[in-house]
Amino acid sequence: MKPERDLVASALRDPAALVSWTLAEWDLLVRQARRAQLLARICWLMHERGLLQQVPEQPRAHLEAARVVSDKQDRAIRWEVNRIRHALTRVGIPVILLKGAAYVMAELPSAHGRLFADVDILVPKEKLPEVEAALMMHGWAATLHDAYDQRYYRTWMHELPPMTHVKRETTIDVHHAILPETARLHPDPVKLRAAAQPVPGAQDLQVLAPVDMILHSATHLFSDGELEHGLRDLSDLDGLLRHFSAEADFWQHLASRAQELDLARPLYYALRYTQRILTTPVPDSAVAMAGAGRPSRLLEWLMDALFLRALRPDHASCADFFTPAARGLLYVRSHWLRMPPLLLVRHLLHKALVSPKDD
Amino acid sequence: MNVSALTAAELGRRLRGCGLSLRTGAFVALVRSSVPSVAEGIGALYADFPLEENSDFADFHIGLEPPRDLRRWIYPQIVFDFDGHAPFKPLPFDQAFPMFEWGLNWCVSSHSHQYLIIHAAVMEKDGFAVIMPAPPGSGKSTLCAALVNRGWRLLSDELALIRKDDGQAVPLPRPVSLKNASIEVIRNFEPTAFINRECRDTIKGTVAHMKPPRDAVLRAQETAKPGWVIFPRYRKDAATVLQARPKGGTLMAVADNAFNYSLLGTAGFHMLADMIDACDCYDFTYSNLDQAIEVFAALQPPAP
Amino acid sequence: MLTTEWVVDGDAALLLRQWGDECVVYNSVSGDTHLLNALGGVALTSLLQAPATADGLAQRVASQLGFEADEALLETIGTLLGDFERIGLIRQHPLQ
Amino acid sequence: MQEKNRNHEIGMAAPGQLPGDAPDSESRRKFGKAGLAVGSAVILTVASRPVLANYGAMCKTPSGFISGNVSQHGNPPPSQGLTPGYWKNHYGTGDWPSPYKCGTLKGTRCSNWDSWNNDGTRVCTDYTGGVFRCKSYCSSYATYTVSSYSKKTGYKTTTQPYSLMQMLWMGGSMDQYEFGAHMCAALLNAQHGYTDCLSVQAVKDMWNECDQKGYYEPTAGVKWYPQDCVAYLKSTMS
Repeated sequence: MKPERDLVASALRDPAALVSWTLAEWDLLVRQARRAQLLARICWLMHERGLLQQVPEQPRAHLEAARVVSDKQDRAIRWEVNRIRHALTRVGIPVILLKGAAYVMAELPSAHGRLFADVDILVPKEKLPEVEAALMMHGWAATLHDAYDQRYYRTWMHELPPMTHVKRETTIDVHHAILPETARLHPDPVKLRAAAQPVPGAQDLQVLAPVDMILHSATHLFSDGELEHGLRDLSDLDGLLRHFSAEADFWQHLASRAQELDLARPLYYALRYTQRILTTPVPDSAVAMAGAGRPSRLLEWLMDALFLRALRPDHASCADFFTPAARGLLYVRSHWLRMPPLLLVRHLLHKALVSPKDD
Repeated sequence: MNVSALTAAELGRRLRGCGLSLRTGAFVALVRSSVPSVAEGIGALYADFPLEENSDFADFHIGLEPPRDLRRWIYPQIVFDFDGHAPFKPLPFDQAFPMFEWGLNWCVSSHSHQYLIIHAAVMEKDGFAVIMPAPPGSGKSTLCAALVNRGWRLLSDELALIRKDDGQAVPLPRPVSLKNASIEVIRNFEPTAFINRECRDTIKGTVAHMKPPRDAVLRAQETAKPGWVIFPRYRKDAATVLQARPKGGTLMAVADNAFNYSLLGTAGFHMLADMIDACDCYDFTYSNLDQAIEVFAALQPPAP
Repeated sequence: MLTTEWVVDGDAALLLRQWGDECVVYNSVSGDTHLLNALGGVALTSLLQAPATADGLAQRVASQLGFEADEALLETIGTLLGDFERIGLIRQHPLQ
Repeated sequence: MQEKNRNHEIGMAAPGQLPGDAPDSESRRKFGKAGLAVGSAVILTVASRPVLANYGAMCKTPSGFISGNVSQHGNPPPSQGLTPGYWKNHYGTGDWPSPYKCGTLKGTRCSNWDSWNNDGTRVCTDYTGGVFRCKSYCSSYATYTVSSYSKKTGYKTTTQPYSLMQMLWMGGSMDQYEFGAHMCAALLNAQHGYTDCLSVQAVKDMWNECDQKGYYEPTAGVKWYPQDCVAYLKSTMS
């Protein structure tokens, strides 16, 4: 392996040290962080520590420009959530926000300098038709016109086909579970919904309970096949763990909830890789408690080889000879985890033969 | 050291090797390319531009190379590479130089939100800048090319950069892009101006670039205070008319022609409104360049 | 019967600039910028000062501009309030 | 109220120019009553540009980005249809997308549905070229009766099929919730390709289901009555 060149992880681990970085290091950091969608977060970390003005002028301009985009996205998310609540008033269920939108509305540190692609919400499965109709009524429309894709989503996935707003061009993913029905793991969405907590000042708006939020983030990251922004997601996890671990019995609660929701394995990975890559302060006792999710030695060795590569910024300077293979294997793995073998073969064949990507 | 200090061979070697650190206004672009037309274009049009020697930081890492696929043997193409990723579809190989220009504009307009960026030509005289936003086909670049050959200093023919803290227009002098008939118009209007080889059949038709006046390049760090917002419109045989336009409507039109007005939020609104407030705003219809020059020469700085 | 009062939406932080008869308003919540005509400018400034029913607003606007609050003005104000609500500048708030 | 106003900031070009102040004679002149009725108070809107959807997503051509339509940043325009008001006032050659025909005016002005001959595309599928099923709930959109009197035959009534254009102009109690007008506009939008999310077949399905059951089922178990359909169709129109 080449020497460690993931400057973004170094920057996230120790932002204060950035003030003594050379311009050449900044040059590479800005490029890697832009690719990893973490430029704005680094800006925030420096700002928070009162160190932004000590960053040399040229890289500082890029940090601040990225911050402009993430600030705008923060406002746009709030407006989008406002519109979603408005659209779903008549359905009469609380809207549970997931991932980025939840971090923003719950004012969590993981929202700082974060970039978004869409808004994700969780609703009861039996309410899906009503929710979909209500969203259609307010300007959201299905974007997948391919009948196979539509059927694939509706039959096998844990969410509706993505819907895009015709005027604002924003996308919403409506989930009824956090993993597909066909997946190897089966976290019960009823338990997640039951433990959800209201956002201060908005009765009809909820976010997952802290431990569930962490488990969802971990599940998403470690069963996903496309990890271009994996480091960003790992940094979210780092932020959540640091923020919530101040609560009493947090680690105990996290480990037992993981068992209860059938998510011990993703939790194990989350603790392992946040610790390894971002030096997140996870006590040994917590690692021991999450030990139930530990894979075999061989599998752990393999996962280290894959994730420690794929969780770097997707930039040439962070790649070694095995990086493309690692990303490719994780892509295949994500499908493997998501559906039974026969369905997987059928799906991949269809994707390869019938609907080649349009680019 | 300027680009002109390099021999053609040395320029080509740098572009093929570790890259050419080119400074344009507030930005440094590190350009790599093995394509001869890119080296030729940079050598001819960027001759007066400074090179950033010994600089470890570049704002934009740019490459222009043919894609590595089988098509290159049948239908050669060119890809604009932005630090390892291709933001655009490939173009035909002989459009490499225009693609460099367009790509560099994209780099600035989508990453430099320390400025309010308006799609407009900007020229300066006596410390005041005229900002000419306009949709394509309005004759903005032609008028800009003519004015900068008649005493106005070129700040940019495409991107007005308005600085956040003081509302000053920041120069980004670069070659002026000319299209179709306007190439010939400017050749006739100012025979001493250097205009490079024409590139036909691009999406915008035939395009060529005019070398920016040396003075504009040397004074690239000198900002100017926005004094006028003028919407030009070329109309065949039209009389030369400069007509005041209402400020509210002007704000809306400039906002619509800005790249990042919406991104900047309240700051963007304040910047734009302050700028409009301080400027005299006009619609300008013309067909005759000499008359246009006279009208612009007679512009008075706005009342404070 | 007019039973609702119109208020400028408390969430919508509005920035206004006025040049003569023109009024430009920026809604920092939606991020949209609107150019209002003279009547729109007068009506919005008036609503910023205090909420009003459609009737009341017509009265205020008419007295400011120095003409009668007749049927035609009331109708125009009604449309204007609908437009303002649609773009998220104001909202209805039931009168006690 | 003071509290609420804190968020709002008012800037002005110069004191005395604020429209809220007593107007000078010039602006009063401009304010003539005639001026009041013209157009919307919101003259123009520059909408916030999408930043969530594919920020940094790549546009197709660099020149399209830099010199093309800056407003769209190279993305395809969002699909938005036109309103019934547009379609009923645009009846020139080529205004309506083929195969739909708007038909001809009886006179030179149109003020209501009866200003039109019914020689355009028919509403009801019972007639050649007709579009929508009008057997049950929507039967009132199928035909109207014309009475004529002559000395020879006395009073005589004939049944005439409505055209799409006549339906657009119905309004009032003839077209409750403007259901017919909006369905027609949606049909023309879809045929013109203005609405990606709504195909011609989807528009016909919506109408035909309403005709059969009195409501449309967009998703399992959800019922959209005609007024709901109208609300939905409005969201597809700009």
